Amino acid sequence: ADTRGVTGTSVIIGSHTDLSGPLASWGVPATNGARMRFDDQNAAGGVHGRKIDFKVEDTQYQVPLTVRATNRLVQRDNVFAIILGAGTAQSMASYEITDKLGIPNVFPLSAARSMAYPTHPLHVSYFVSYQDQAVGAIRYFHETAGIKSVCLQTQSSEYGEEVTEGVTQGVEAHGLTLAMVGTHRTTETEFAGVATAIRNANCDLIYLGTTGRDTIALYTTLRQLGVTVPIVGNMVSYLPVVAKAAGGAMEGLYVVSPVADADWTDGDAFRTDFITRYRAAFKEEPTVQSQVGWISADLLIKALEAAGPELTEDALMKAIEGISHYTDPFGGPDLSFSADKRFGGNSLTLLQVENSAWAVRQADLPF
Amino acid sequence: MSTLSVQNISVAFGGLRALRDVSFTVEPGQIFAIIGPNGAGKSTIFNAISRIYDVAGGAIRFGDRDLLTLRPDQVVQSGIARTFQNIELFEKATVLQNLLVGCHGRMQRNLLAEFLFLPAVRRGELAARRKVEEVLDLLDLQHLRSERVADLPYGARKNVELARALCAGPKLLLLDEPASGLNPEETTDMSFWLKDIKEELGVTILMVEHDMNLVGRTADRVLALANGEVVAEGTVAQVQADRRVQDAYLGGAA
Amino acid sequence: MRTLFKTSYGFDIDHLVDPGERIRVGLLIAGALALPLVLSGYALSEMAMFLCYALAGLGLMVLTGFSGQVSFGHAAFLGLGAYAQVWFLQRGVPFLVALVLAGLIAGVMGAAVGRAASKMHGFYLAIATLAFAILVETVIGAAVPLTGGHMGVSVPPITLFGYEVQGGWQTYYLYLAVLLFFVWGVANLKRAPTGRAMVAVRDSETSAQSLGVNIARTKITAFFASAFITGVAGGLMAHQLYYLSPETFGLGESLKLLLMIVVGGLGTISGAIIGAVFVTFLPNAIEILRMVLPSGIAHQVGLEPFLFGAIIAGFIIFEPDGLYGRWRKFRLFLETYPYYKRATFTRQKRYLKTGRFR
Amino acid sequence: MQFTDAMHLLVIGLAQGSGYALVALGFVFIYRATEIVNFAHGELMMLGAFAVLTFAELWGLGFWLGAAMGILSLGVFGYALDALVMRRVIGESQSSIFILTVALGVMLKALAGMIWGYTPLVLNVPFQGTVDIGGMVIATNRIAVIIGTVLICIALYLFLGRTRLGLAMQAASQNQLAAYYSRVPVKRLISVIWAIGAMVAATAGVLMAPVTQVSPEITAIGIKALAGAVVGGFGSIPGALLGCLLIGVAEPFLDYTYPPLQGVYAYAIMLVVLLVRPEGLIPQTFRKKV
Amino acid sequence: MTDDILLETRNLETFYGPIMAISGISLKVARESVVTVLGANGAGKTTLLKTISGAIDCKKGQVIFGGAEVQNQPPDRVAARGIGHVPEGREVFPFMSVHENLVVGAWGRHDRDAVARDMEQVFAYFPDLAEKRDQMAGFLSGGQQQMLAIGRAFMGRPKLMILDEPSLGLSPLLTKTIFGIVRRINGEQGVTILLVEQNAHAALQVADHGYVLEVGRVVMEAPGAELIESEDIKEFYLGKADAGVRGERRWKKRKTWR
Ligand SMILES: Nc1ncnc2c1ncn2[C@@H]1O[C@H](COP(=O)(O)OP(=O)(O)OP(=O)(O)O)[C@@H](O)[C@H]1O
Ligand SMILES: Nc1ncnc2c1ncn2[C@@H]1O[C@H](COP(=O)(O)OP(=O)(O)OP(=O)(O)O)[C@@H](O)[C@H]1O
Ligand SMILES: [Mg+2]
Ligand SMILES: [Mg+2]
Repeated sequence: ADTRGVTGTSVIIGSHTDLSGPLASWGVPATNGARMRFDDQNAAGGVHGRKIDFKVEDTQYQVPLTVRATNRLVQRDNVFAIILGAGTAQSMASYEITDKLGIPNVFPLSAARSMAYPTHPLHVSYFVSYQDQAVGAIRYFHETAGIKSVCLQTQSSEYGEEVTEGVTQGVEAHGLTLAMVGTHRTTETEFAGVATAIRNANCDLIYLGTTGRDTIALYTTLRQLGVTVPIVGNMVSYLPVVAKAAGGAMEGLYVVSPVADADWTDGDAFRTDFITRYRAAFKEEPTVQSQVGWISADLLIKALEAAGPELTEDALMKAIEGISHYTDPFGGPDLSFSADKRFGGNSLTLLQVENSAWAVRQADLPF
Repeated sequence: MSTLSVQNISVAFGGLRALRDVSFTVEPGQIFAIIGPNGAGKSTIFNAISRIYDVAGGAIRFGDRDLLTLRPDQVVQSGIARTFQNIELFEKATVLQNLLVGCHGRMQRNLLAEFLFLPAVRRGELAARRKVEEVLDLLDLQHLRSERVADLPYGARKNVELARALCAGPKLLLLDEPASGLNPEETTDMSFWLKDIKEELGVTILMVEHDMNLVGRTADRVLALANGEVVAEGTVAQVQADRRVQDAYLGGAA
Repeated sequence: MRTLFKTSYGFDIDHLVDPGERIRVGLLIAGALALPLVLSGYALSEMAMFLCYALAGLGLMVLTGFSGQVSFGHAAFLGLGAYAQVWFLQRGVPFLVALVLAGLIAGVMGAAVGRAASKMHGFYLAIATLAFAILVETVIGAAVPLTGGHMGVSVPPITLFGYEVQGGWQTYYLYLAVLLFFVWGVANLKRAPTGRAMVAVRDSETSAQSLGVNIARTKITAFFASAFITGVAGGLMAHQLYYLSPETFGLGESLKLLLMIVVGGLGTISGAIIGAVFVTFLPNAIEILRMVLPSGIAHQVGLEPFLFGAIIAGFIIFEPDGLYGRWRKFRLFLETYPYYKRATFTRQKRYLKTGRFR
Repeated sequence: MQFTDAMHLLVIGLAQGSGYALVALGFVFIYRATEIVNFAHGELMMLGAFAVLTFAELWGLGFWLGAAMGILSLGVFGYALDALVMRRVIGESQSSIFILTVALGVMLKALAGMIWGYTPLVLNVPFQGTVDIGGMVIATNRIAVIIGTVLICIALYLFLGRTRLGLAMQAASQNQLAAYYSRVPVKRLISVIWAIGAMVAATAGVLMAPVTQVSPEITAIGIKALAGAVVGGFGSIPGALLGCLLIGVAEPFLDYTYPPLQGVYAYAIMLVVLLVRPEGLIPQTFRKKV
Repeated sequence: MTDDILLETRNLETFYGPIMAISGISLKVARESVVTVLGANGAGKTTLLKTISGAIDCKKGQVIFGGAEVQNQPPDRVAARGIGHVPEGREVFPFMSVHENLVVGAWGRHDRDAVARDMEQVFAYFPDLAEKRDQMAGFLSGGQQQMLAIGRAFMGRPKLMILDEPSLGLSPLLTKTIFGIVRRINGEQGVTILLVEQNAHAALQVADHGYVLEVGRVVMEAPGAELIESEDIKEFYLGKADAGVRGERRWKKRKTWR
């Protein structure tokens, strides 16, 4: 076939991701996980006899660098598809290039709605969008705890705006009030002022559109101020360090996430093998982000297999749309795609910090 | 022709009163010298005239203009150019470029025209260049035209600074110690130039100078200053004969 | 070595009087025109980005290189230009008109900053521009109806006289033309009174003032011209970014612009362009370096910014006059060969004096 | 807002301001002695925090020994940085040197990322926990920052103004040639200054670690510290303290009053101050006497 | 007698980039003597002095001070050997007080009492400075800064004092004072003096020996008294002579040593 990036013996897959910027704690493990999956597949003979050639470009989370990286992948490396593109604005810019050329650009490392909505034949996301994460969380706490009002603090970024949208949606759906909205620059470390404002707003639930460091700072400050209502973050705060931080002061923080860290200790053969090989290859512990990378690669491989030996972009996208109730070996929630279901996740997981670690409170949370 | 009249000006720095009620008048066509011990306030007078220092009281008029109402960059428009005691040239630029900046006050400026370099801008440049060459000829600096100022020895810089001030086409020239750092031969040259500038260009000169030789040769009138106050004023001979001037400044027999 | 006899003052005023230089610049332009014949689509898109950076650098050069006002926030003008361009295009304003308007909007903002900053000096000014850039970023993020906020906006394609300009060589030639026009203009400015006034303000404010240079006005003019050019660069760059979001024009981008002109050589037009070459193609060079490095190091995360920093640091340590300075030395070597004396550029020891006077 | 809230925000603001000030002090100290604006100072702070973390946690030396060794090693690093790099560019244009420090910052940040990774790490400090002051619960680590800053500030101020070494440092920054002629060993002195500056930065990194965590991204504090120092009048130690405290204290109150703009206030305050006083609160530049 | 030579330069050559500023200068300064160097603008006097004190590097030749070669050493090391340099053009520490300037001048000295005494001595020489003891040096008048630069070098108690145009911008009275001081520290404290001065008349009066520099070379050297009598010196360097010889004549006589 004369499909771009596909030969009889290889298929080129690209990724533009953040390996050294602010989102590196997502980009690096995800890339590692995906690389592991591809290497395994290649060792097993590839897909339909084609080895997967995985090209990764560092964008440092900057749009101009992403554009250049995408151009390199598309024009020089001649990739067949792009996966795990990091960042919302970054992926949006990358879409502008790949869409024109009909290149699939799938499973970005962002749960923004714009990643797969409005529906576009070349975009799918494996997560549940930030909006739906917020909607799901609010519904849960409304139903279980009968909350009446919500406070929201987000970063001033596109991520923050998405979260705000979702929270607004959730609040309206259940007739609640949004008592206060605050935003901060991503580099902020001190939250006493807003925390006081939040406390004085007396809401029943505090939702955080934060990432890692600011989650820790804001959460500890709120608790120090004597705030006792539930505080919920979303998938971006779902990091081991957030649970471990501040000598136990993170106890009680909730997050909703479309993915959940595997139970590494239950002796499952796959997971034990994964963790040992991962440690050996990358000199660090696997995280949920490594799983995301692995699963994205796995989904892609499944789709490549299903697309058949005559590989075209169209066939790949059709094959992805055909995936239904995919379950991953890490024990995460199942995924389905279709012509109009562009976000794969079917449910969320609610987790909470307990003894400086994440504990699942409720799996298969609907949204 | 305009007269510079300084009336009762005072300048203070915090508690220090650098000038106290200083008055004098420089008639057109004169070479007027200010002498006085170090720290007497001579440079301060210059700085007050060129509006770098604010005066605490008094008036400075040049012709019919009240200088105290002007901004420092407007002073040159009224016909006053100056040099500095410690030499303030544009070090990284060539002599030619320095002198062209000297012409700045008289050139037309229009950003768009300059960006497109319309013919009018070219004409302006050529005119400025001719002026610069005239001054270079007058002060015998042609050979330094494309030297970088930073590479010049002290004495040459002094002359370049004088040239730059002349490029502004002033009616009154303020010279702060024009002969310091010059050897006697060069000082003699300087005295000729000062006379040429006065006689041929018709420029009035107000200068601060410690070299009594130069003052004696050139100055029409001399003002002696000490501790911010006028001690004596008159011809060179009159001032030199003043006891207080001799004690405080010349050191006994001059 | 050739000797050039000057026979009129025009020789000191005109551009490119030296035949050798004429040939060099001619060759350079001819080479630039011929590039699309040999380059691939990817390389041409890199070139278009390079032209945008060169133009932005040229803008900053007017401010920092000529008039000595360091700006840490120039990416704000890039962003203003880019957003303005998109806004006008979305409303059907023709491309070239939109570009000029984008420049004007950036320029007017620049003049306002210049007005506010006319009393500030050196580092204070630099930090104030940084704050300004952060505020601009915030405003762009907040002005959702105008700018799409943090979600960003996608950029319409370029249409010139009803004809859609394709990526690749068409965009490349368009951008090249714009850059050459501004290079010519800035070169003009430099030989005219306003340009000289800027340089004078840079070297000694007191002295410039005593020669009739209005400091505030000169600074405002410099800011205006600089922001205008950078705004136009932003307008062009928008089309290369495809998608605008406020974070794109943050501190990192501002520092990159500054870095570009310093590495290129402050105070010269060539410096802006050489600096842009350096900054745009350094990642490619690092890529090549990666191939020869042992794989353990080559796949090290963060290697790219590290090498980026290291190469720039190396350049400043060994070539503080910038790449343009290096080129001048090389040219002199060629011209005077075999009489070239190393001593020509060996420096005497130098000593710092305080910069706290103005 | 209740009175206790206000008091609480005030204390937090003071602590945060002190944190900025501690970083700013390092800037100012290096600037005062060399007139170099070290844009990599936030990176030195980060390196200091990482160094202490390495010694204290990864090597298991415990906090106090780890802190001492970490801070000292930053001193050595600062000295070497000057002796090997900064010394070579003495006399170059200010902007070149500035860009050099930017480049160094980029390198240091990338290096830290390579060594310690990008996920924030936790440094356990002994001043964990809270104290109750009249019904107001304050984290002990905040108080530690305030005390640390006050002590270092006084020490540096006295050092610069009152000791002969301090005078010599100032002399070296104002006129190197004349300092050389006066026998001042300028080069060595400047290296010592870098060592001290880096140690102050490392101290700041350690004291701020409970608030910021330790990751390559904490360098961003450097920019606010810079803003604080500029507000105070760049180059003045009391000015840096004043400016940073002003920003530190104003921030939480403004955040409280209008939460949607958190993180922008510091810069807005700085712009306002500079518009009114273009040289900061305690001006450090002067019109040249001519 | 070489023992009596405190400072000697041999064939010194110094370049600024491609420009050779001094080309093969050899001179000797005997212990406890006053030596003056005369020369027109740009002759290379300042360059010579800077090369001696290590502020700039020479390409060829030696600087021998107190028996040791010191050329191309860092200036602080050279100074520590006992050279005090009063640079051209008032290089003070502008944001430090007069007092602090003098304290830095005494860097490296540990005899506190003597330093205090020397400080009083400086203030006695220059009462103007005493008045401004706590004022920032950058705002002193030009002449006051010059006094401060001289005083600061004096505070270092050097063996050899190098003065580059010390009378620049000083009033006639102070110029006299300066030369008086030069003579005194030379006579009373045995400090050797190397003096560059435009005011050749005054310089030659105190000098034991003089050198004349032209475009980077020594064109004449002789004991001070002899130089005063030289026709060329009279014509070109002595203000006194020119009233008689040159007068109102604008053309210049050719120097006979060319
Ligand atoms: N900007 C300033 N701030 C504080 N004091 C100043 C300032 N400018 C001048 N002075 C003081 O004012 C007095 C007069 O200084 P000025 O420079 O006018 O002296 P001068 O007569 O020119 O002396 P010289 O012949 O030495 O140059 C001096 O005592 C000086 O210290
Ligand atoms: N930094 C420099 N770069 C290049 N050339 C220089 C530099 N400094 C001095 N020169 C050149 O070296 C020569 C000697 O200069 P120097 O300053 O030593 O003269 P000088 O005898 O001290 O003169 P003056 O009496 O004016 O002080 C001059 O021709 C000058 O042009
Ligand atoms: Mg004076
Ligand atoms: Mg000299």
